[in-house]
Amino acid sequence: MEQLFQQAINGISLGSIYALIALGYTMVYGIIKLINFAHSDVYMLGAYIGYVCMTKLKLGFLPSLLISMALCTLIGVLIEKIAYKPLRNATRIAVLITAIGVSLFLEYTTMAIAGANVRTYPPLTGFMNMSFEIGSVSITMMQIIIVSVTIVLMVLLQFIVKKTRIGKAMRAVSLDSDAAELMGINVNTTISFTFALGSALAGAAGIMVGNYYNSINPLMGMLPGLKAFVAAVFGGIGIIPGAMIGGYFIGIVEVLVSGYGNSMYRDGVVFAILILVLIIKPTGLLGKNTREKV
Amino acid sequence: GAETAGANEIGIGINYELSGEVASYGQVSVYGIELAIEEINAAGGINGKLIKPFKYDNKSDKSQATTLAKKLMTQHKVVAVLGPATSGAFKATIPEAIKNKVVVVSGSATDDAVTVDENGVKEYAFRICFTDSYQGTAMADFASNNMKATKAVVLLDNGSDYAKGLAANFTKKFEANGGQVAATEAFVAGDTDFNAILTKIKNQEFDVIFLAGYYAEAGLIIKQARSQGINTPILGPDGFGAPELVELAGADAVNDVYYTSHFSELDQDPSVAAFVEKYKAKYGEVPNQFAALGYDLMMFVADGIKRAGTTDTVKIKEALEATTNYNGVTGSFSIDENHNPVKAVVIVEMQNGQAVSSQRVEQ
Amino acid sequence: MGNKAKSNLAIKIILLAATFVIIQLLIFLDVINDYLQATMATICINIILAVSLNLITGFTGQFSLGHAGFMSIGAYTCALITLRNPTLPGFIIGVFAGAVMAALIGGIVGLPTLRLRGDYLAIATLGMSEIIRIVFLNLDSITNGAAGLQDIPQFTNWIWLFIFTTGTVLVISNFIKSSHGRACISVREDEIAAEAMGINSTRYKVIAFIIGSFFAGIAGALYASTFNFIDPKIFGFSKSIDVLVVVVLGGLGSISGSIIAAVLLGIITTYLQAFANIQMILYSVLLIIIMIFRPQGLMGSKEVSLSIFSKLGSIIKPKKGRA
Amino acid sequence: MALLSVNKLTKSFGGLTAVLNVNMEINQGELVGLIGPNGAGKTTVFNLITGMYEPTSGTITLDSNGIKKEIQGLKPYTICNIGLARTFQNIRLFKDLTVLDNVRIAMHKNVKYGLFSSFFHLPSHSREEALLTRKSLELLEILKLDHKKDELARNLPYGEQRHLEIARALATNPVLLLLDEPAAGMNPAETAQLTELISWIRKEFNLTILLIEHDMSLVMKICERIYVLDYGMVIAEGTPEEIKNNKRVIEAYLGEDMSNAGD
Amino acid sequence: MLEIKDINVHFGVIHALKGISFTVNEGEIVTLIGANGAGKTTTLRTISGLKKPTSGSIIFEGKDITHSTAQERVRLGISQAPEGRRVFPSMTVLENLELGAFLRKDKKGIADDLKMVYDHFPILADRKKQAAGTLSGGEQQMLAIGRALMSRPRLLLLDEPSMGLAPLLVQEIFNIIKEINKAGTTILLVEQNASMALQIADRAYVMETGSIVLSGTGEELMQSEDIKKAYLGG
Ligand SMILES: Nc1ncnc2c1ncn2[C@@H]1O[C@H](COP(=O)(O)OP(=O)(O)OP(=O)(O)O)[C@@H](O)[C@H]1O
Ligand SMILES: Nc1ncnc2c1ncn2[C@@H]1O[C@H](COP(=O)(O)OP(=O)(O)OP(=O)(O)O)[C@@H](O)[C@H]1O
Ligand SMILES: [Mg+2]
Ligand SMILES: [Mg+2]
Repeated sequence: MEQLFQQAINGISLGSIYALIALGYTMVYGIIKLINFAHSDVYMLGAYIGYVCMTKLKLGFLPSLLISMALCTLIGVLIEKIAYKPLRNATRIAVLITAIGVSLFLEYTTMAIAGANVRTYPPLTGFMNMSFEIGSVSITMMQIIIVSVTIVLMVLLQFIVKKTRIGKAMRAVSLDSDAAELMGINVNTTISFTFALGSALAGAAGIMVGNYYNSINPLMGMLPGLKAFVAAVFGGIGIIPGAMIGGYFIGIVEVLVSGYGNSMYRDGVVFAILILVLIIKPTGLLGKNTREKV
Repeated sequence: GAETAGANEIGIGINYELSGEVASYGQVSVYGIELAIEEINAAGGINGKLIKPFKYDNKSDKSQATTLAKKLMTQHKVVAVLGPATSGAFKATIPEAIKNKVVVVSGSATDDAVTVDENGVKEYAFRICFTDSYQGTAMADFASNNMKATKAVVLLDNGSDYAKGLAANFTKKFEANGGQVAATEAFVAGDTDFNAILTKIKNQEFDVIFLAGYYAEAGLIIKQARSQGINTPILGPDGFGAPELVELAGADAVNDVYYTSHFSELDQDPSVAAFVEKYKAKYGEVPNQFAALGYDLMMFVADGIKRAGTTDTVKIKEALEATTNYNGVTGSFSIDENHNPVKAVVIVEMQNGQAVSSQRVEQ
Repeated sequence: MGNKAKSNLAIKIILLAATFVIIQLLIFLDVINDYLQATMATICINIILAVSLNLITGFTGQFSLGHAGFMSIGAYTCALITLRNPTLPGFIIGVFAGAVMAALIGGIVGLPTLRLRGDYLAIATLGMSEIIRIVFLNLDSITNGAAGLQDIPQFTNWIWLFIFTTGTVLVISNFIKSSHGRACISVREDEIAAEAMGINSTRYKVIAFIIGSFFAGIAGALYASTFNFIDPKIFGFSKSIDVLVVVVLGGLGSISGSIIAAVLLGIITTYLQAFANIQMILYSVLLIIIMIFRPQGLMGSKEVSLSIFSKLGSIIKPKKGRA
Repeated sequence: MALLSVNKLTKSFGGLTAVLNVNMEINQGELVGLIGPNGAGKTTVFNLITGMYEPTSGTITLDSNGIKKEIQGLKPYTICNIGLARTFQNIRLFKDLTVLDNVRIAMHKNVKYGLFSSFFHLPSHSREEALLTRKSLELLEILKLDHKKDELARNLPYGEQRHLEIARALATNPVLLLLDEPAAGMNPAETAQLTELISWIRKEFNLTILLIEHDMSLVMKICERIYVLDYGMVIAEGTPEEIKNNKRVIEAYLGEDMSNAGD
Repeated sequence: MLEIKDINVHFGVIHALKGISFTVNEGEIVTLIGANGAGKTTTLRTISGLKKPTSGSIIFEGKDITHSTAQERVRLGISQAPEGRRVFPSMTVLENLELGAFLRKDKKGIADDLKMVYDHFPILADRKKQAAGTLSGGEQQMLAIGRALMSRPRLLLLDEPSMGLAPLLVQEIFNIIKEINKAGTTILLVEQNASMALQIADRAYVMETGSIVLSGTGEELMQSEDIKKAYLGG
């Protein structure tokens, strides 16, 4: 029983990280229907920026977090302007290939500058290093921080998209950008804003993961990026709470398979469940299956 | 018409993983190699000829490795190819070596079947590191004899043949010694969260953990295990041997950790100290064993060429085969009939993040 | 009408034969050395992969991220057969068994998943190919797990590669130029309208998927036989992405585009090898630049036309009366 | 017995009932109009007949060549293969294909050669392809599109796109043709031409036609019988003359001015 | 109010507008008629900023807006009900209408205009929670017009507003256009239903393959034999 409890905590904290990355994926997807492969590399850059702040500049967690988010926002917007904007009228798959190009570019440029080797964050200190024991079940402060930040950001994003003017603009642009322009919506600003938001999230995720696992490397975005992407699809891509649910789902299934089944089939089981879910609900858990009216 | 080495040069091929999954091993190996080349050329080269390296990135891809080996041998006409770093990719280049009669030499391909298989020794393949079965066996003996362990848990990187070979050899020998493997759990390179498998083994009884994998994951596993309160000794292979292991795990967590090593930067040997100094000066960081093996690799091949006294590739092969008591920063060794080094394995003990003792286990 | 088709066919055959003879001659004269031959092998395999994925994604409009999975089935099947039966008939049986196995699995996978749309399908196919890879990774007793299979007998050479590559291209382009092929294309264009015109869209998606998997299986078999070894890592997600890049770069819905892109990328990667440390950076920048300036791919959805050659042909040939 | 009989057909979307207890009979060879205010449920009736939607209740029976069959809930392609073809209110051509290919695709159901033949272009393939292309060109000629056969569908002006939709539907060799607002977006001159065309086609292909249209000049001129739908229900049925003078129809749909249009 | 000067528009190699010039005065209803593919829609899209002209200039209330973005033009008071309706399919009717008022901040005014739209098209009020994509063709048309009105434009561009509408509503829509015009909105109307359009228009232009070939008052054009033959079906 206690073990189950501990595994649940393991699953939730792992899932939070997937969810955090998945939120950014889903945001961008929701507006320009682009699977932004470079998103997980912005996350990686966030981790590196945090690393520089905390080890080289000896800044604390909070200022580093803010710097990382700010710089990632800038990077995200820049990527959008340089690589995606010229492709506004191209097919989605063309933009996808560009995104893969951007992803490779970020990975290997980082590798050329910082080396391929892992880098380590400084050990956590003080408040951040606390952990709580209940029986034999333990929870660390970092786990609590990650879970709470994820939930807060999810709620905030959902609020922005559903309730604010810019959120409405985002939805309009995603449905029909020409018609959105006719409403007086500035399509470019709206898309930039989405990238800014998504990239800020990625930056936050990067520095938190850096602190949590304290291991970062230039290819660190690949695996969690793929899983976050799966998480976003699982929950219904483009739907913010869906990304969150998908992230937690994958985290928990992984932990359960490793903890109670055969760890060698962990990823296989995740994908098998994903496919089953999609067969039953073809647009993901929260996706609405609206058949086009003819 | 690709470029070849000039009359007063010796072409050496460098075929390493500079990008892709295991780029971190390849890049650091090449750092070591390039340091060695710099030194050799500064000292006037080999038999008066300077080394001309041809460096390629095989992207951690086996078929690229084969293609590049072919390119180095047939286009650039090199006299020897260094690398790749990992066993799989290195093995993929051996057919080319045999076909073109040019040696391929690896510093870190530890898989047993690299230089020899049921058809006998692979004529043009050499390595300067000990084998997986040797280190797996050595660790099993260490667990049974020195630590008096009877129950072990094995954790392995399931996607790596290196880790799987190590785990199999450890298990075989440990059970032959009368021990019992209580559980075997797997992870995948690139994972960062191992809490699930650690929570799972936590409730079992065992005396040691054998962790077959590289430092990148091992460091995190040690950290997460210790923070979950798993305090049993952790044994590992040469893949632990990097300063990052301690950085990743945090010095407090690295207690009762033992691993087999090719090289320790704490070695008192003056040649090691000199190497560490030079390396630090050039790259600004402490060399790990890949760097040391890369450095030794180049030096070893240079030594062979020097003794061969020619750039005839068959003669070079014969000279390498005849190597005895070669002194490198990773220890002194001779090449046996299977083109493997007869080399001592060092078992390093870590406490509080420091290497506190090392034991030499002769082969 | 019939005459034109026949003369086109004749021109095609002459062109193919000429290509074959020239390359064979160059190999004989050692102008194309071992190294270039290896590069050519990679290019041929990539052509087969790209053309077959183009059928699924470019022509039928089904976004698949799982091509590497089907390739791996062909590779393992052929490798296991030739390891046990290292003869030429063994190799030929291996290639076809690999293709059939891949097609079979393709069909089984396709039936339930092809009702998914767009990115959901992409993820499902990605998941399938990952599952296939994990199975190969864990079936130690048959596949030798992570270490993979070594010393696979090498039967492929330029002649075999040429036969299989041109065979694939011909069969798939013939298919596209048939009513069944047009049915696939109509599914891409507008599934609802296609159904209203009497086309069973699910059936044609599955057919495209099965044919595509079949040829991916052939590519895998050739890979195994060319490079002598395989392991599960080779057939990961990034392999599927690599193939997709070739298809999009060449142009979705253009077979000649896929061929040109495969050749071009083969040449580019060879040149980039000279820049060991930064080759991936250069490659990525190139990719971005090409996509920005040519988002529809090199060929769009057009094909290189044979009409230039027909014109040449009619000039050279003395004009006969039309039948 | 009618060619098509619709019996107590009902379709609800959540709380909204778009079609309610609709009964309709279309006889072999008739040209019937379906009119009604916007949102009355006309397109929905088409969607139900052609299998795009499954009815909430009711039956649709097709009685063609002595074979009687209930077709509600069947897949669209099955229904098309039985002999029902349609055009779409919001044009749905294969936009990036040529005019000729649009028609050839619709001929697919007549193709007999198999996959194997398509891989190797066996004689059966070449023979049938030639025939199919010839027939397609004939159809295009009838709809005055033959000079644009190699043009992409998306580059055709609106009116020609509507023509192509009709050509494509005809290519499936239907017994019953359903046209959804074929004259939308056409000016009166073009509409007049279209009116001619439809009645000509009907004779030439021996077709039964059911059409939705808001342009009364067309409806009143060529329809033999008209059904009027309002709020999902049939509120009137009769000859154009009867419908024109039906008070309910005038009130709900035609308006005073319009009731004397078309003559 | 609006002055189009020698506008040229290309789609790749297609020369869609060949140097057209015309004016719309404050308070007028001006209509553009012409055959399929003549360039009417392209003209409207150029005015609203969705399509950039290759040369020429557009002056709105004395200000050169040739290089302004679509957004700036909406702000200046140009609003368009586009061809093909272009409603936001998965948003509700109400959300679509609210987006029409995206740039406005006056809550009260917006509420009034919403009521005005519902008064004109009562069915939209019934369907305000329904996803716009599931509306019938005619309902979507009403929504598109209503949405354009929600920005309270000074110049309203209507692209075939009567398309797909029931006869009764066709009458109604032209009445509404007149009403809106009376209330102070200038209107540029593209119509296939030429006779109705000419009836309510102050002035009209006839387009053919990218050029303006004829212009005059509505009355005048109604009488022209050529026009009758080509566009009025008589
Ligand atoms: N998929 C759907 N979901 C919800 N409501 C729908 C759906 N399809 C149609 N409706 C509603 O059903 C009613 C009938 O729509 P339909 O398209 O059949 O009208 P119509 O008679 O063709 O009108 P029009 O002449 O304007 O095209 C409309 O009010 C529409 O909003
Ligand atoms: N996006 C586009 N790409 C290429 N050509 C286009 C595009 N849009 C319009 N055209 C071409 O420009 C010309 C004018 O088209 P436009 O849509 O303006 O005509 P229209 O007068 O509105 O016709 P309709 O009455 O059919 O709506 C046509 O020849 C059309 O084919
Ligand atoms: Mg309708
Ligand atoms: Mg128009």
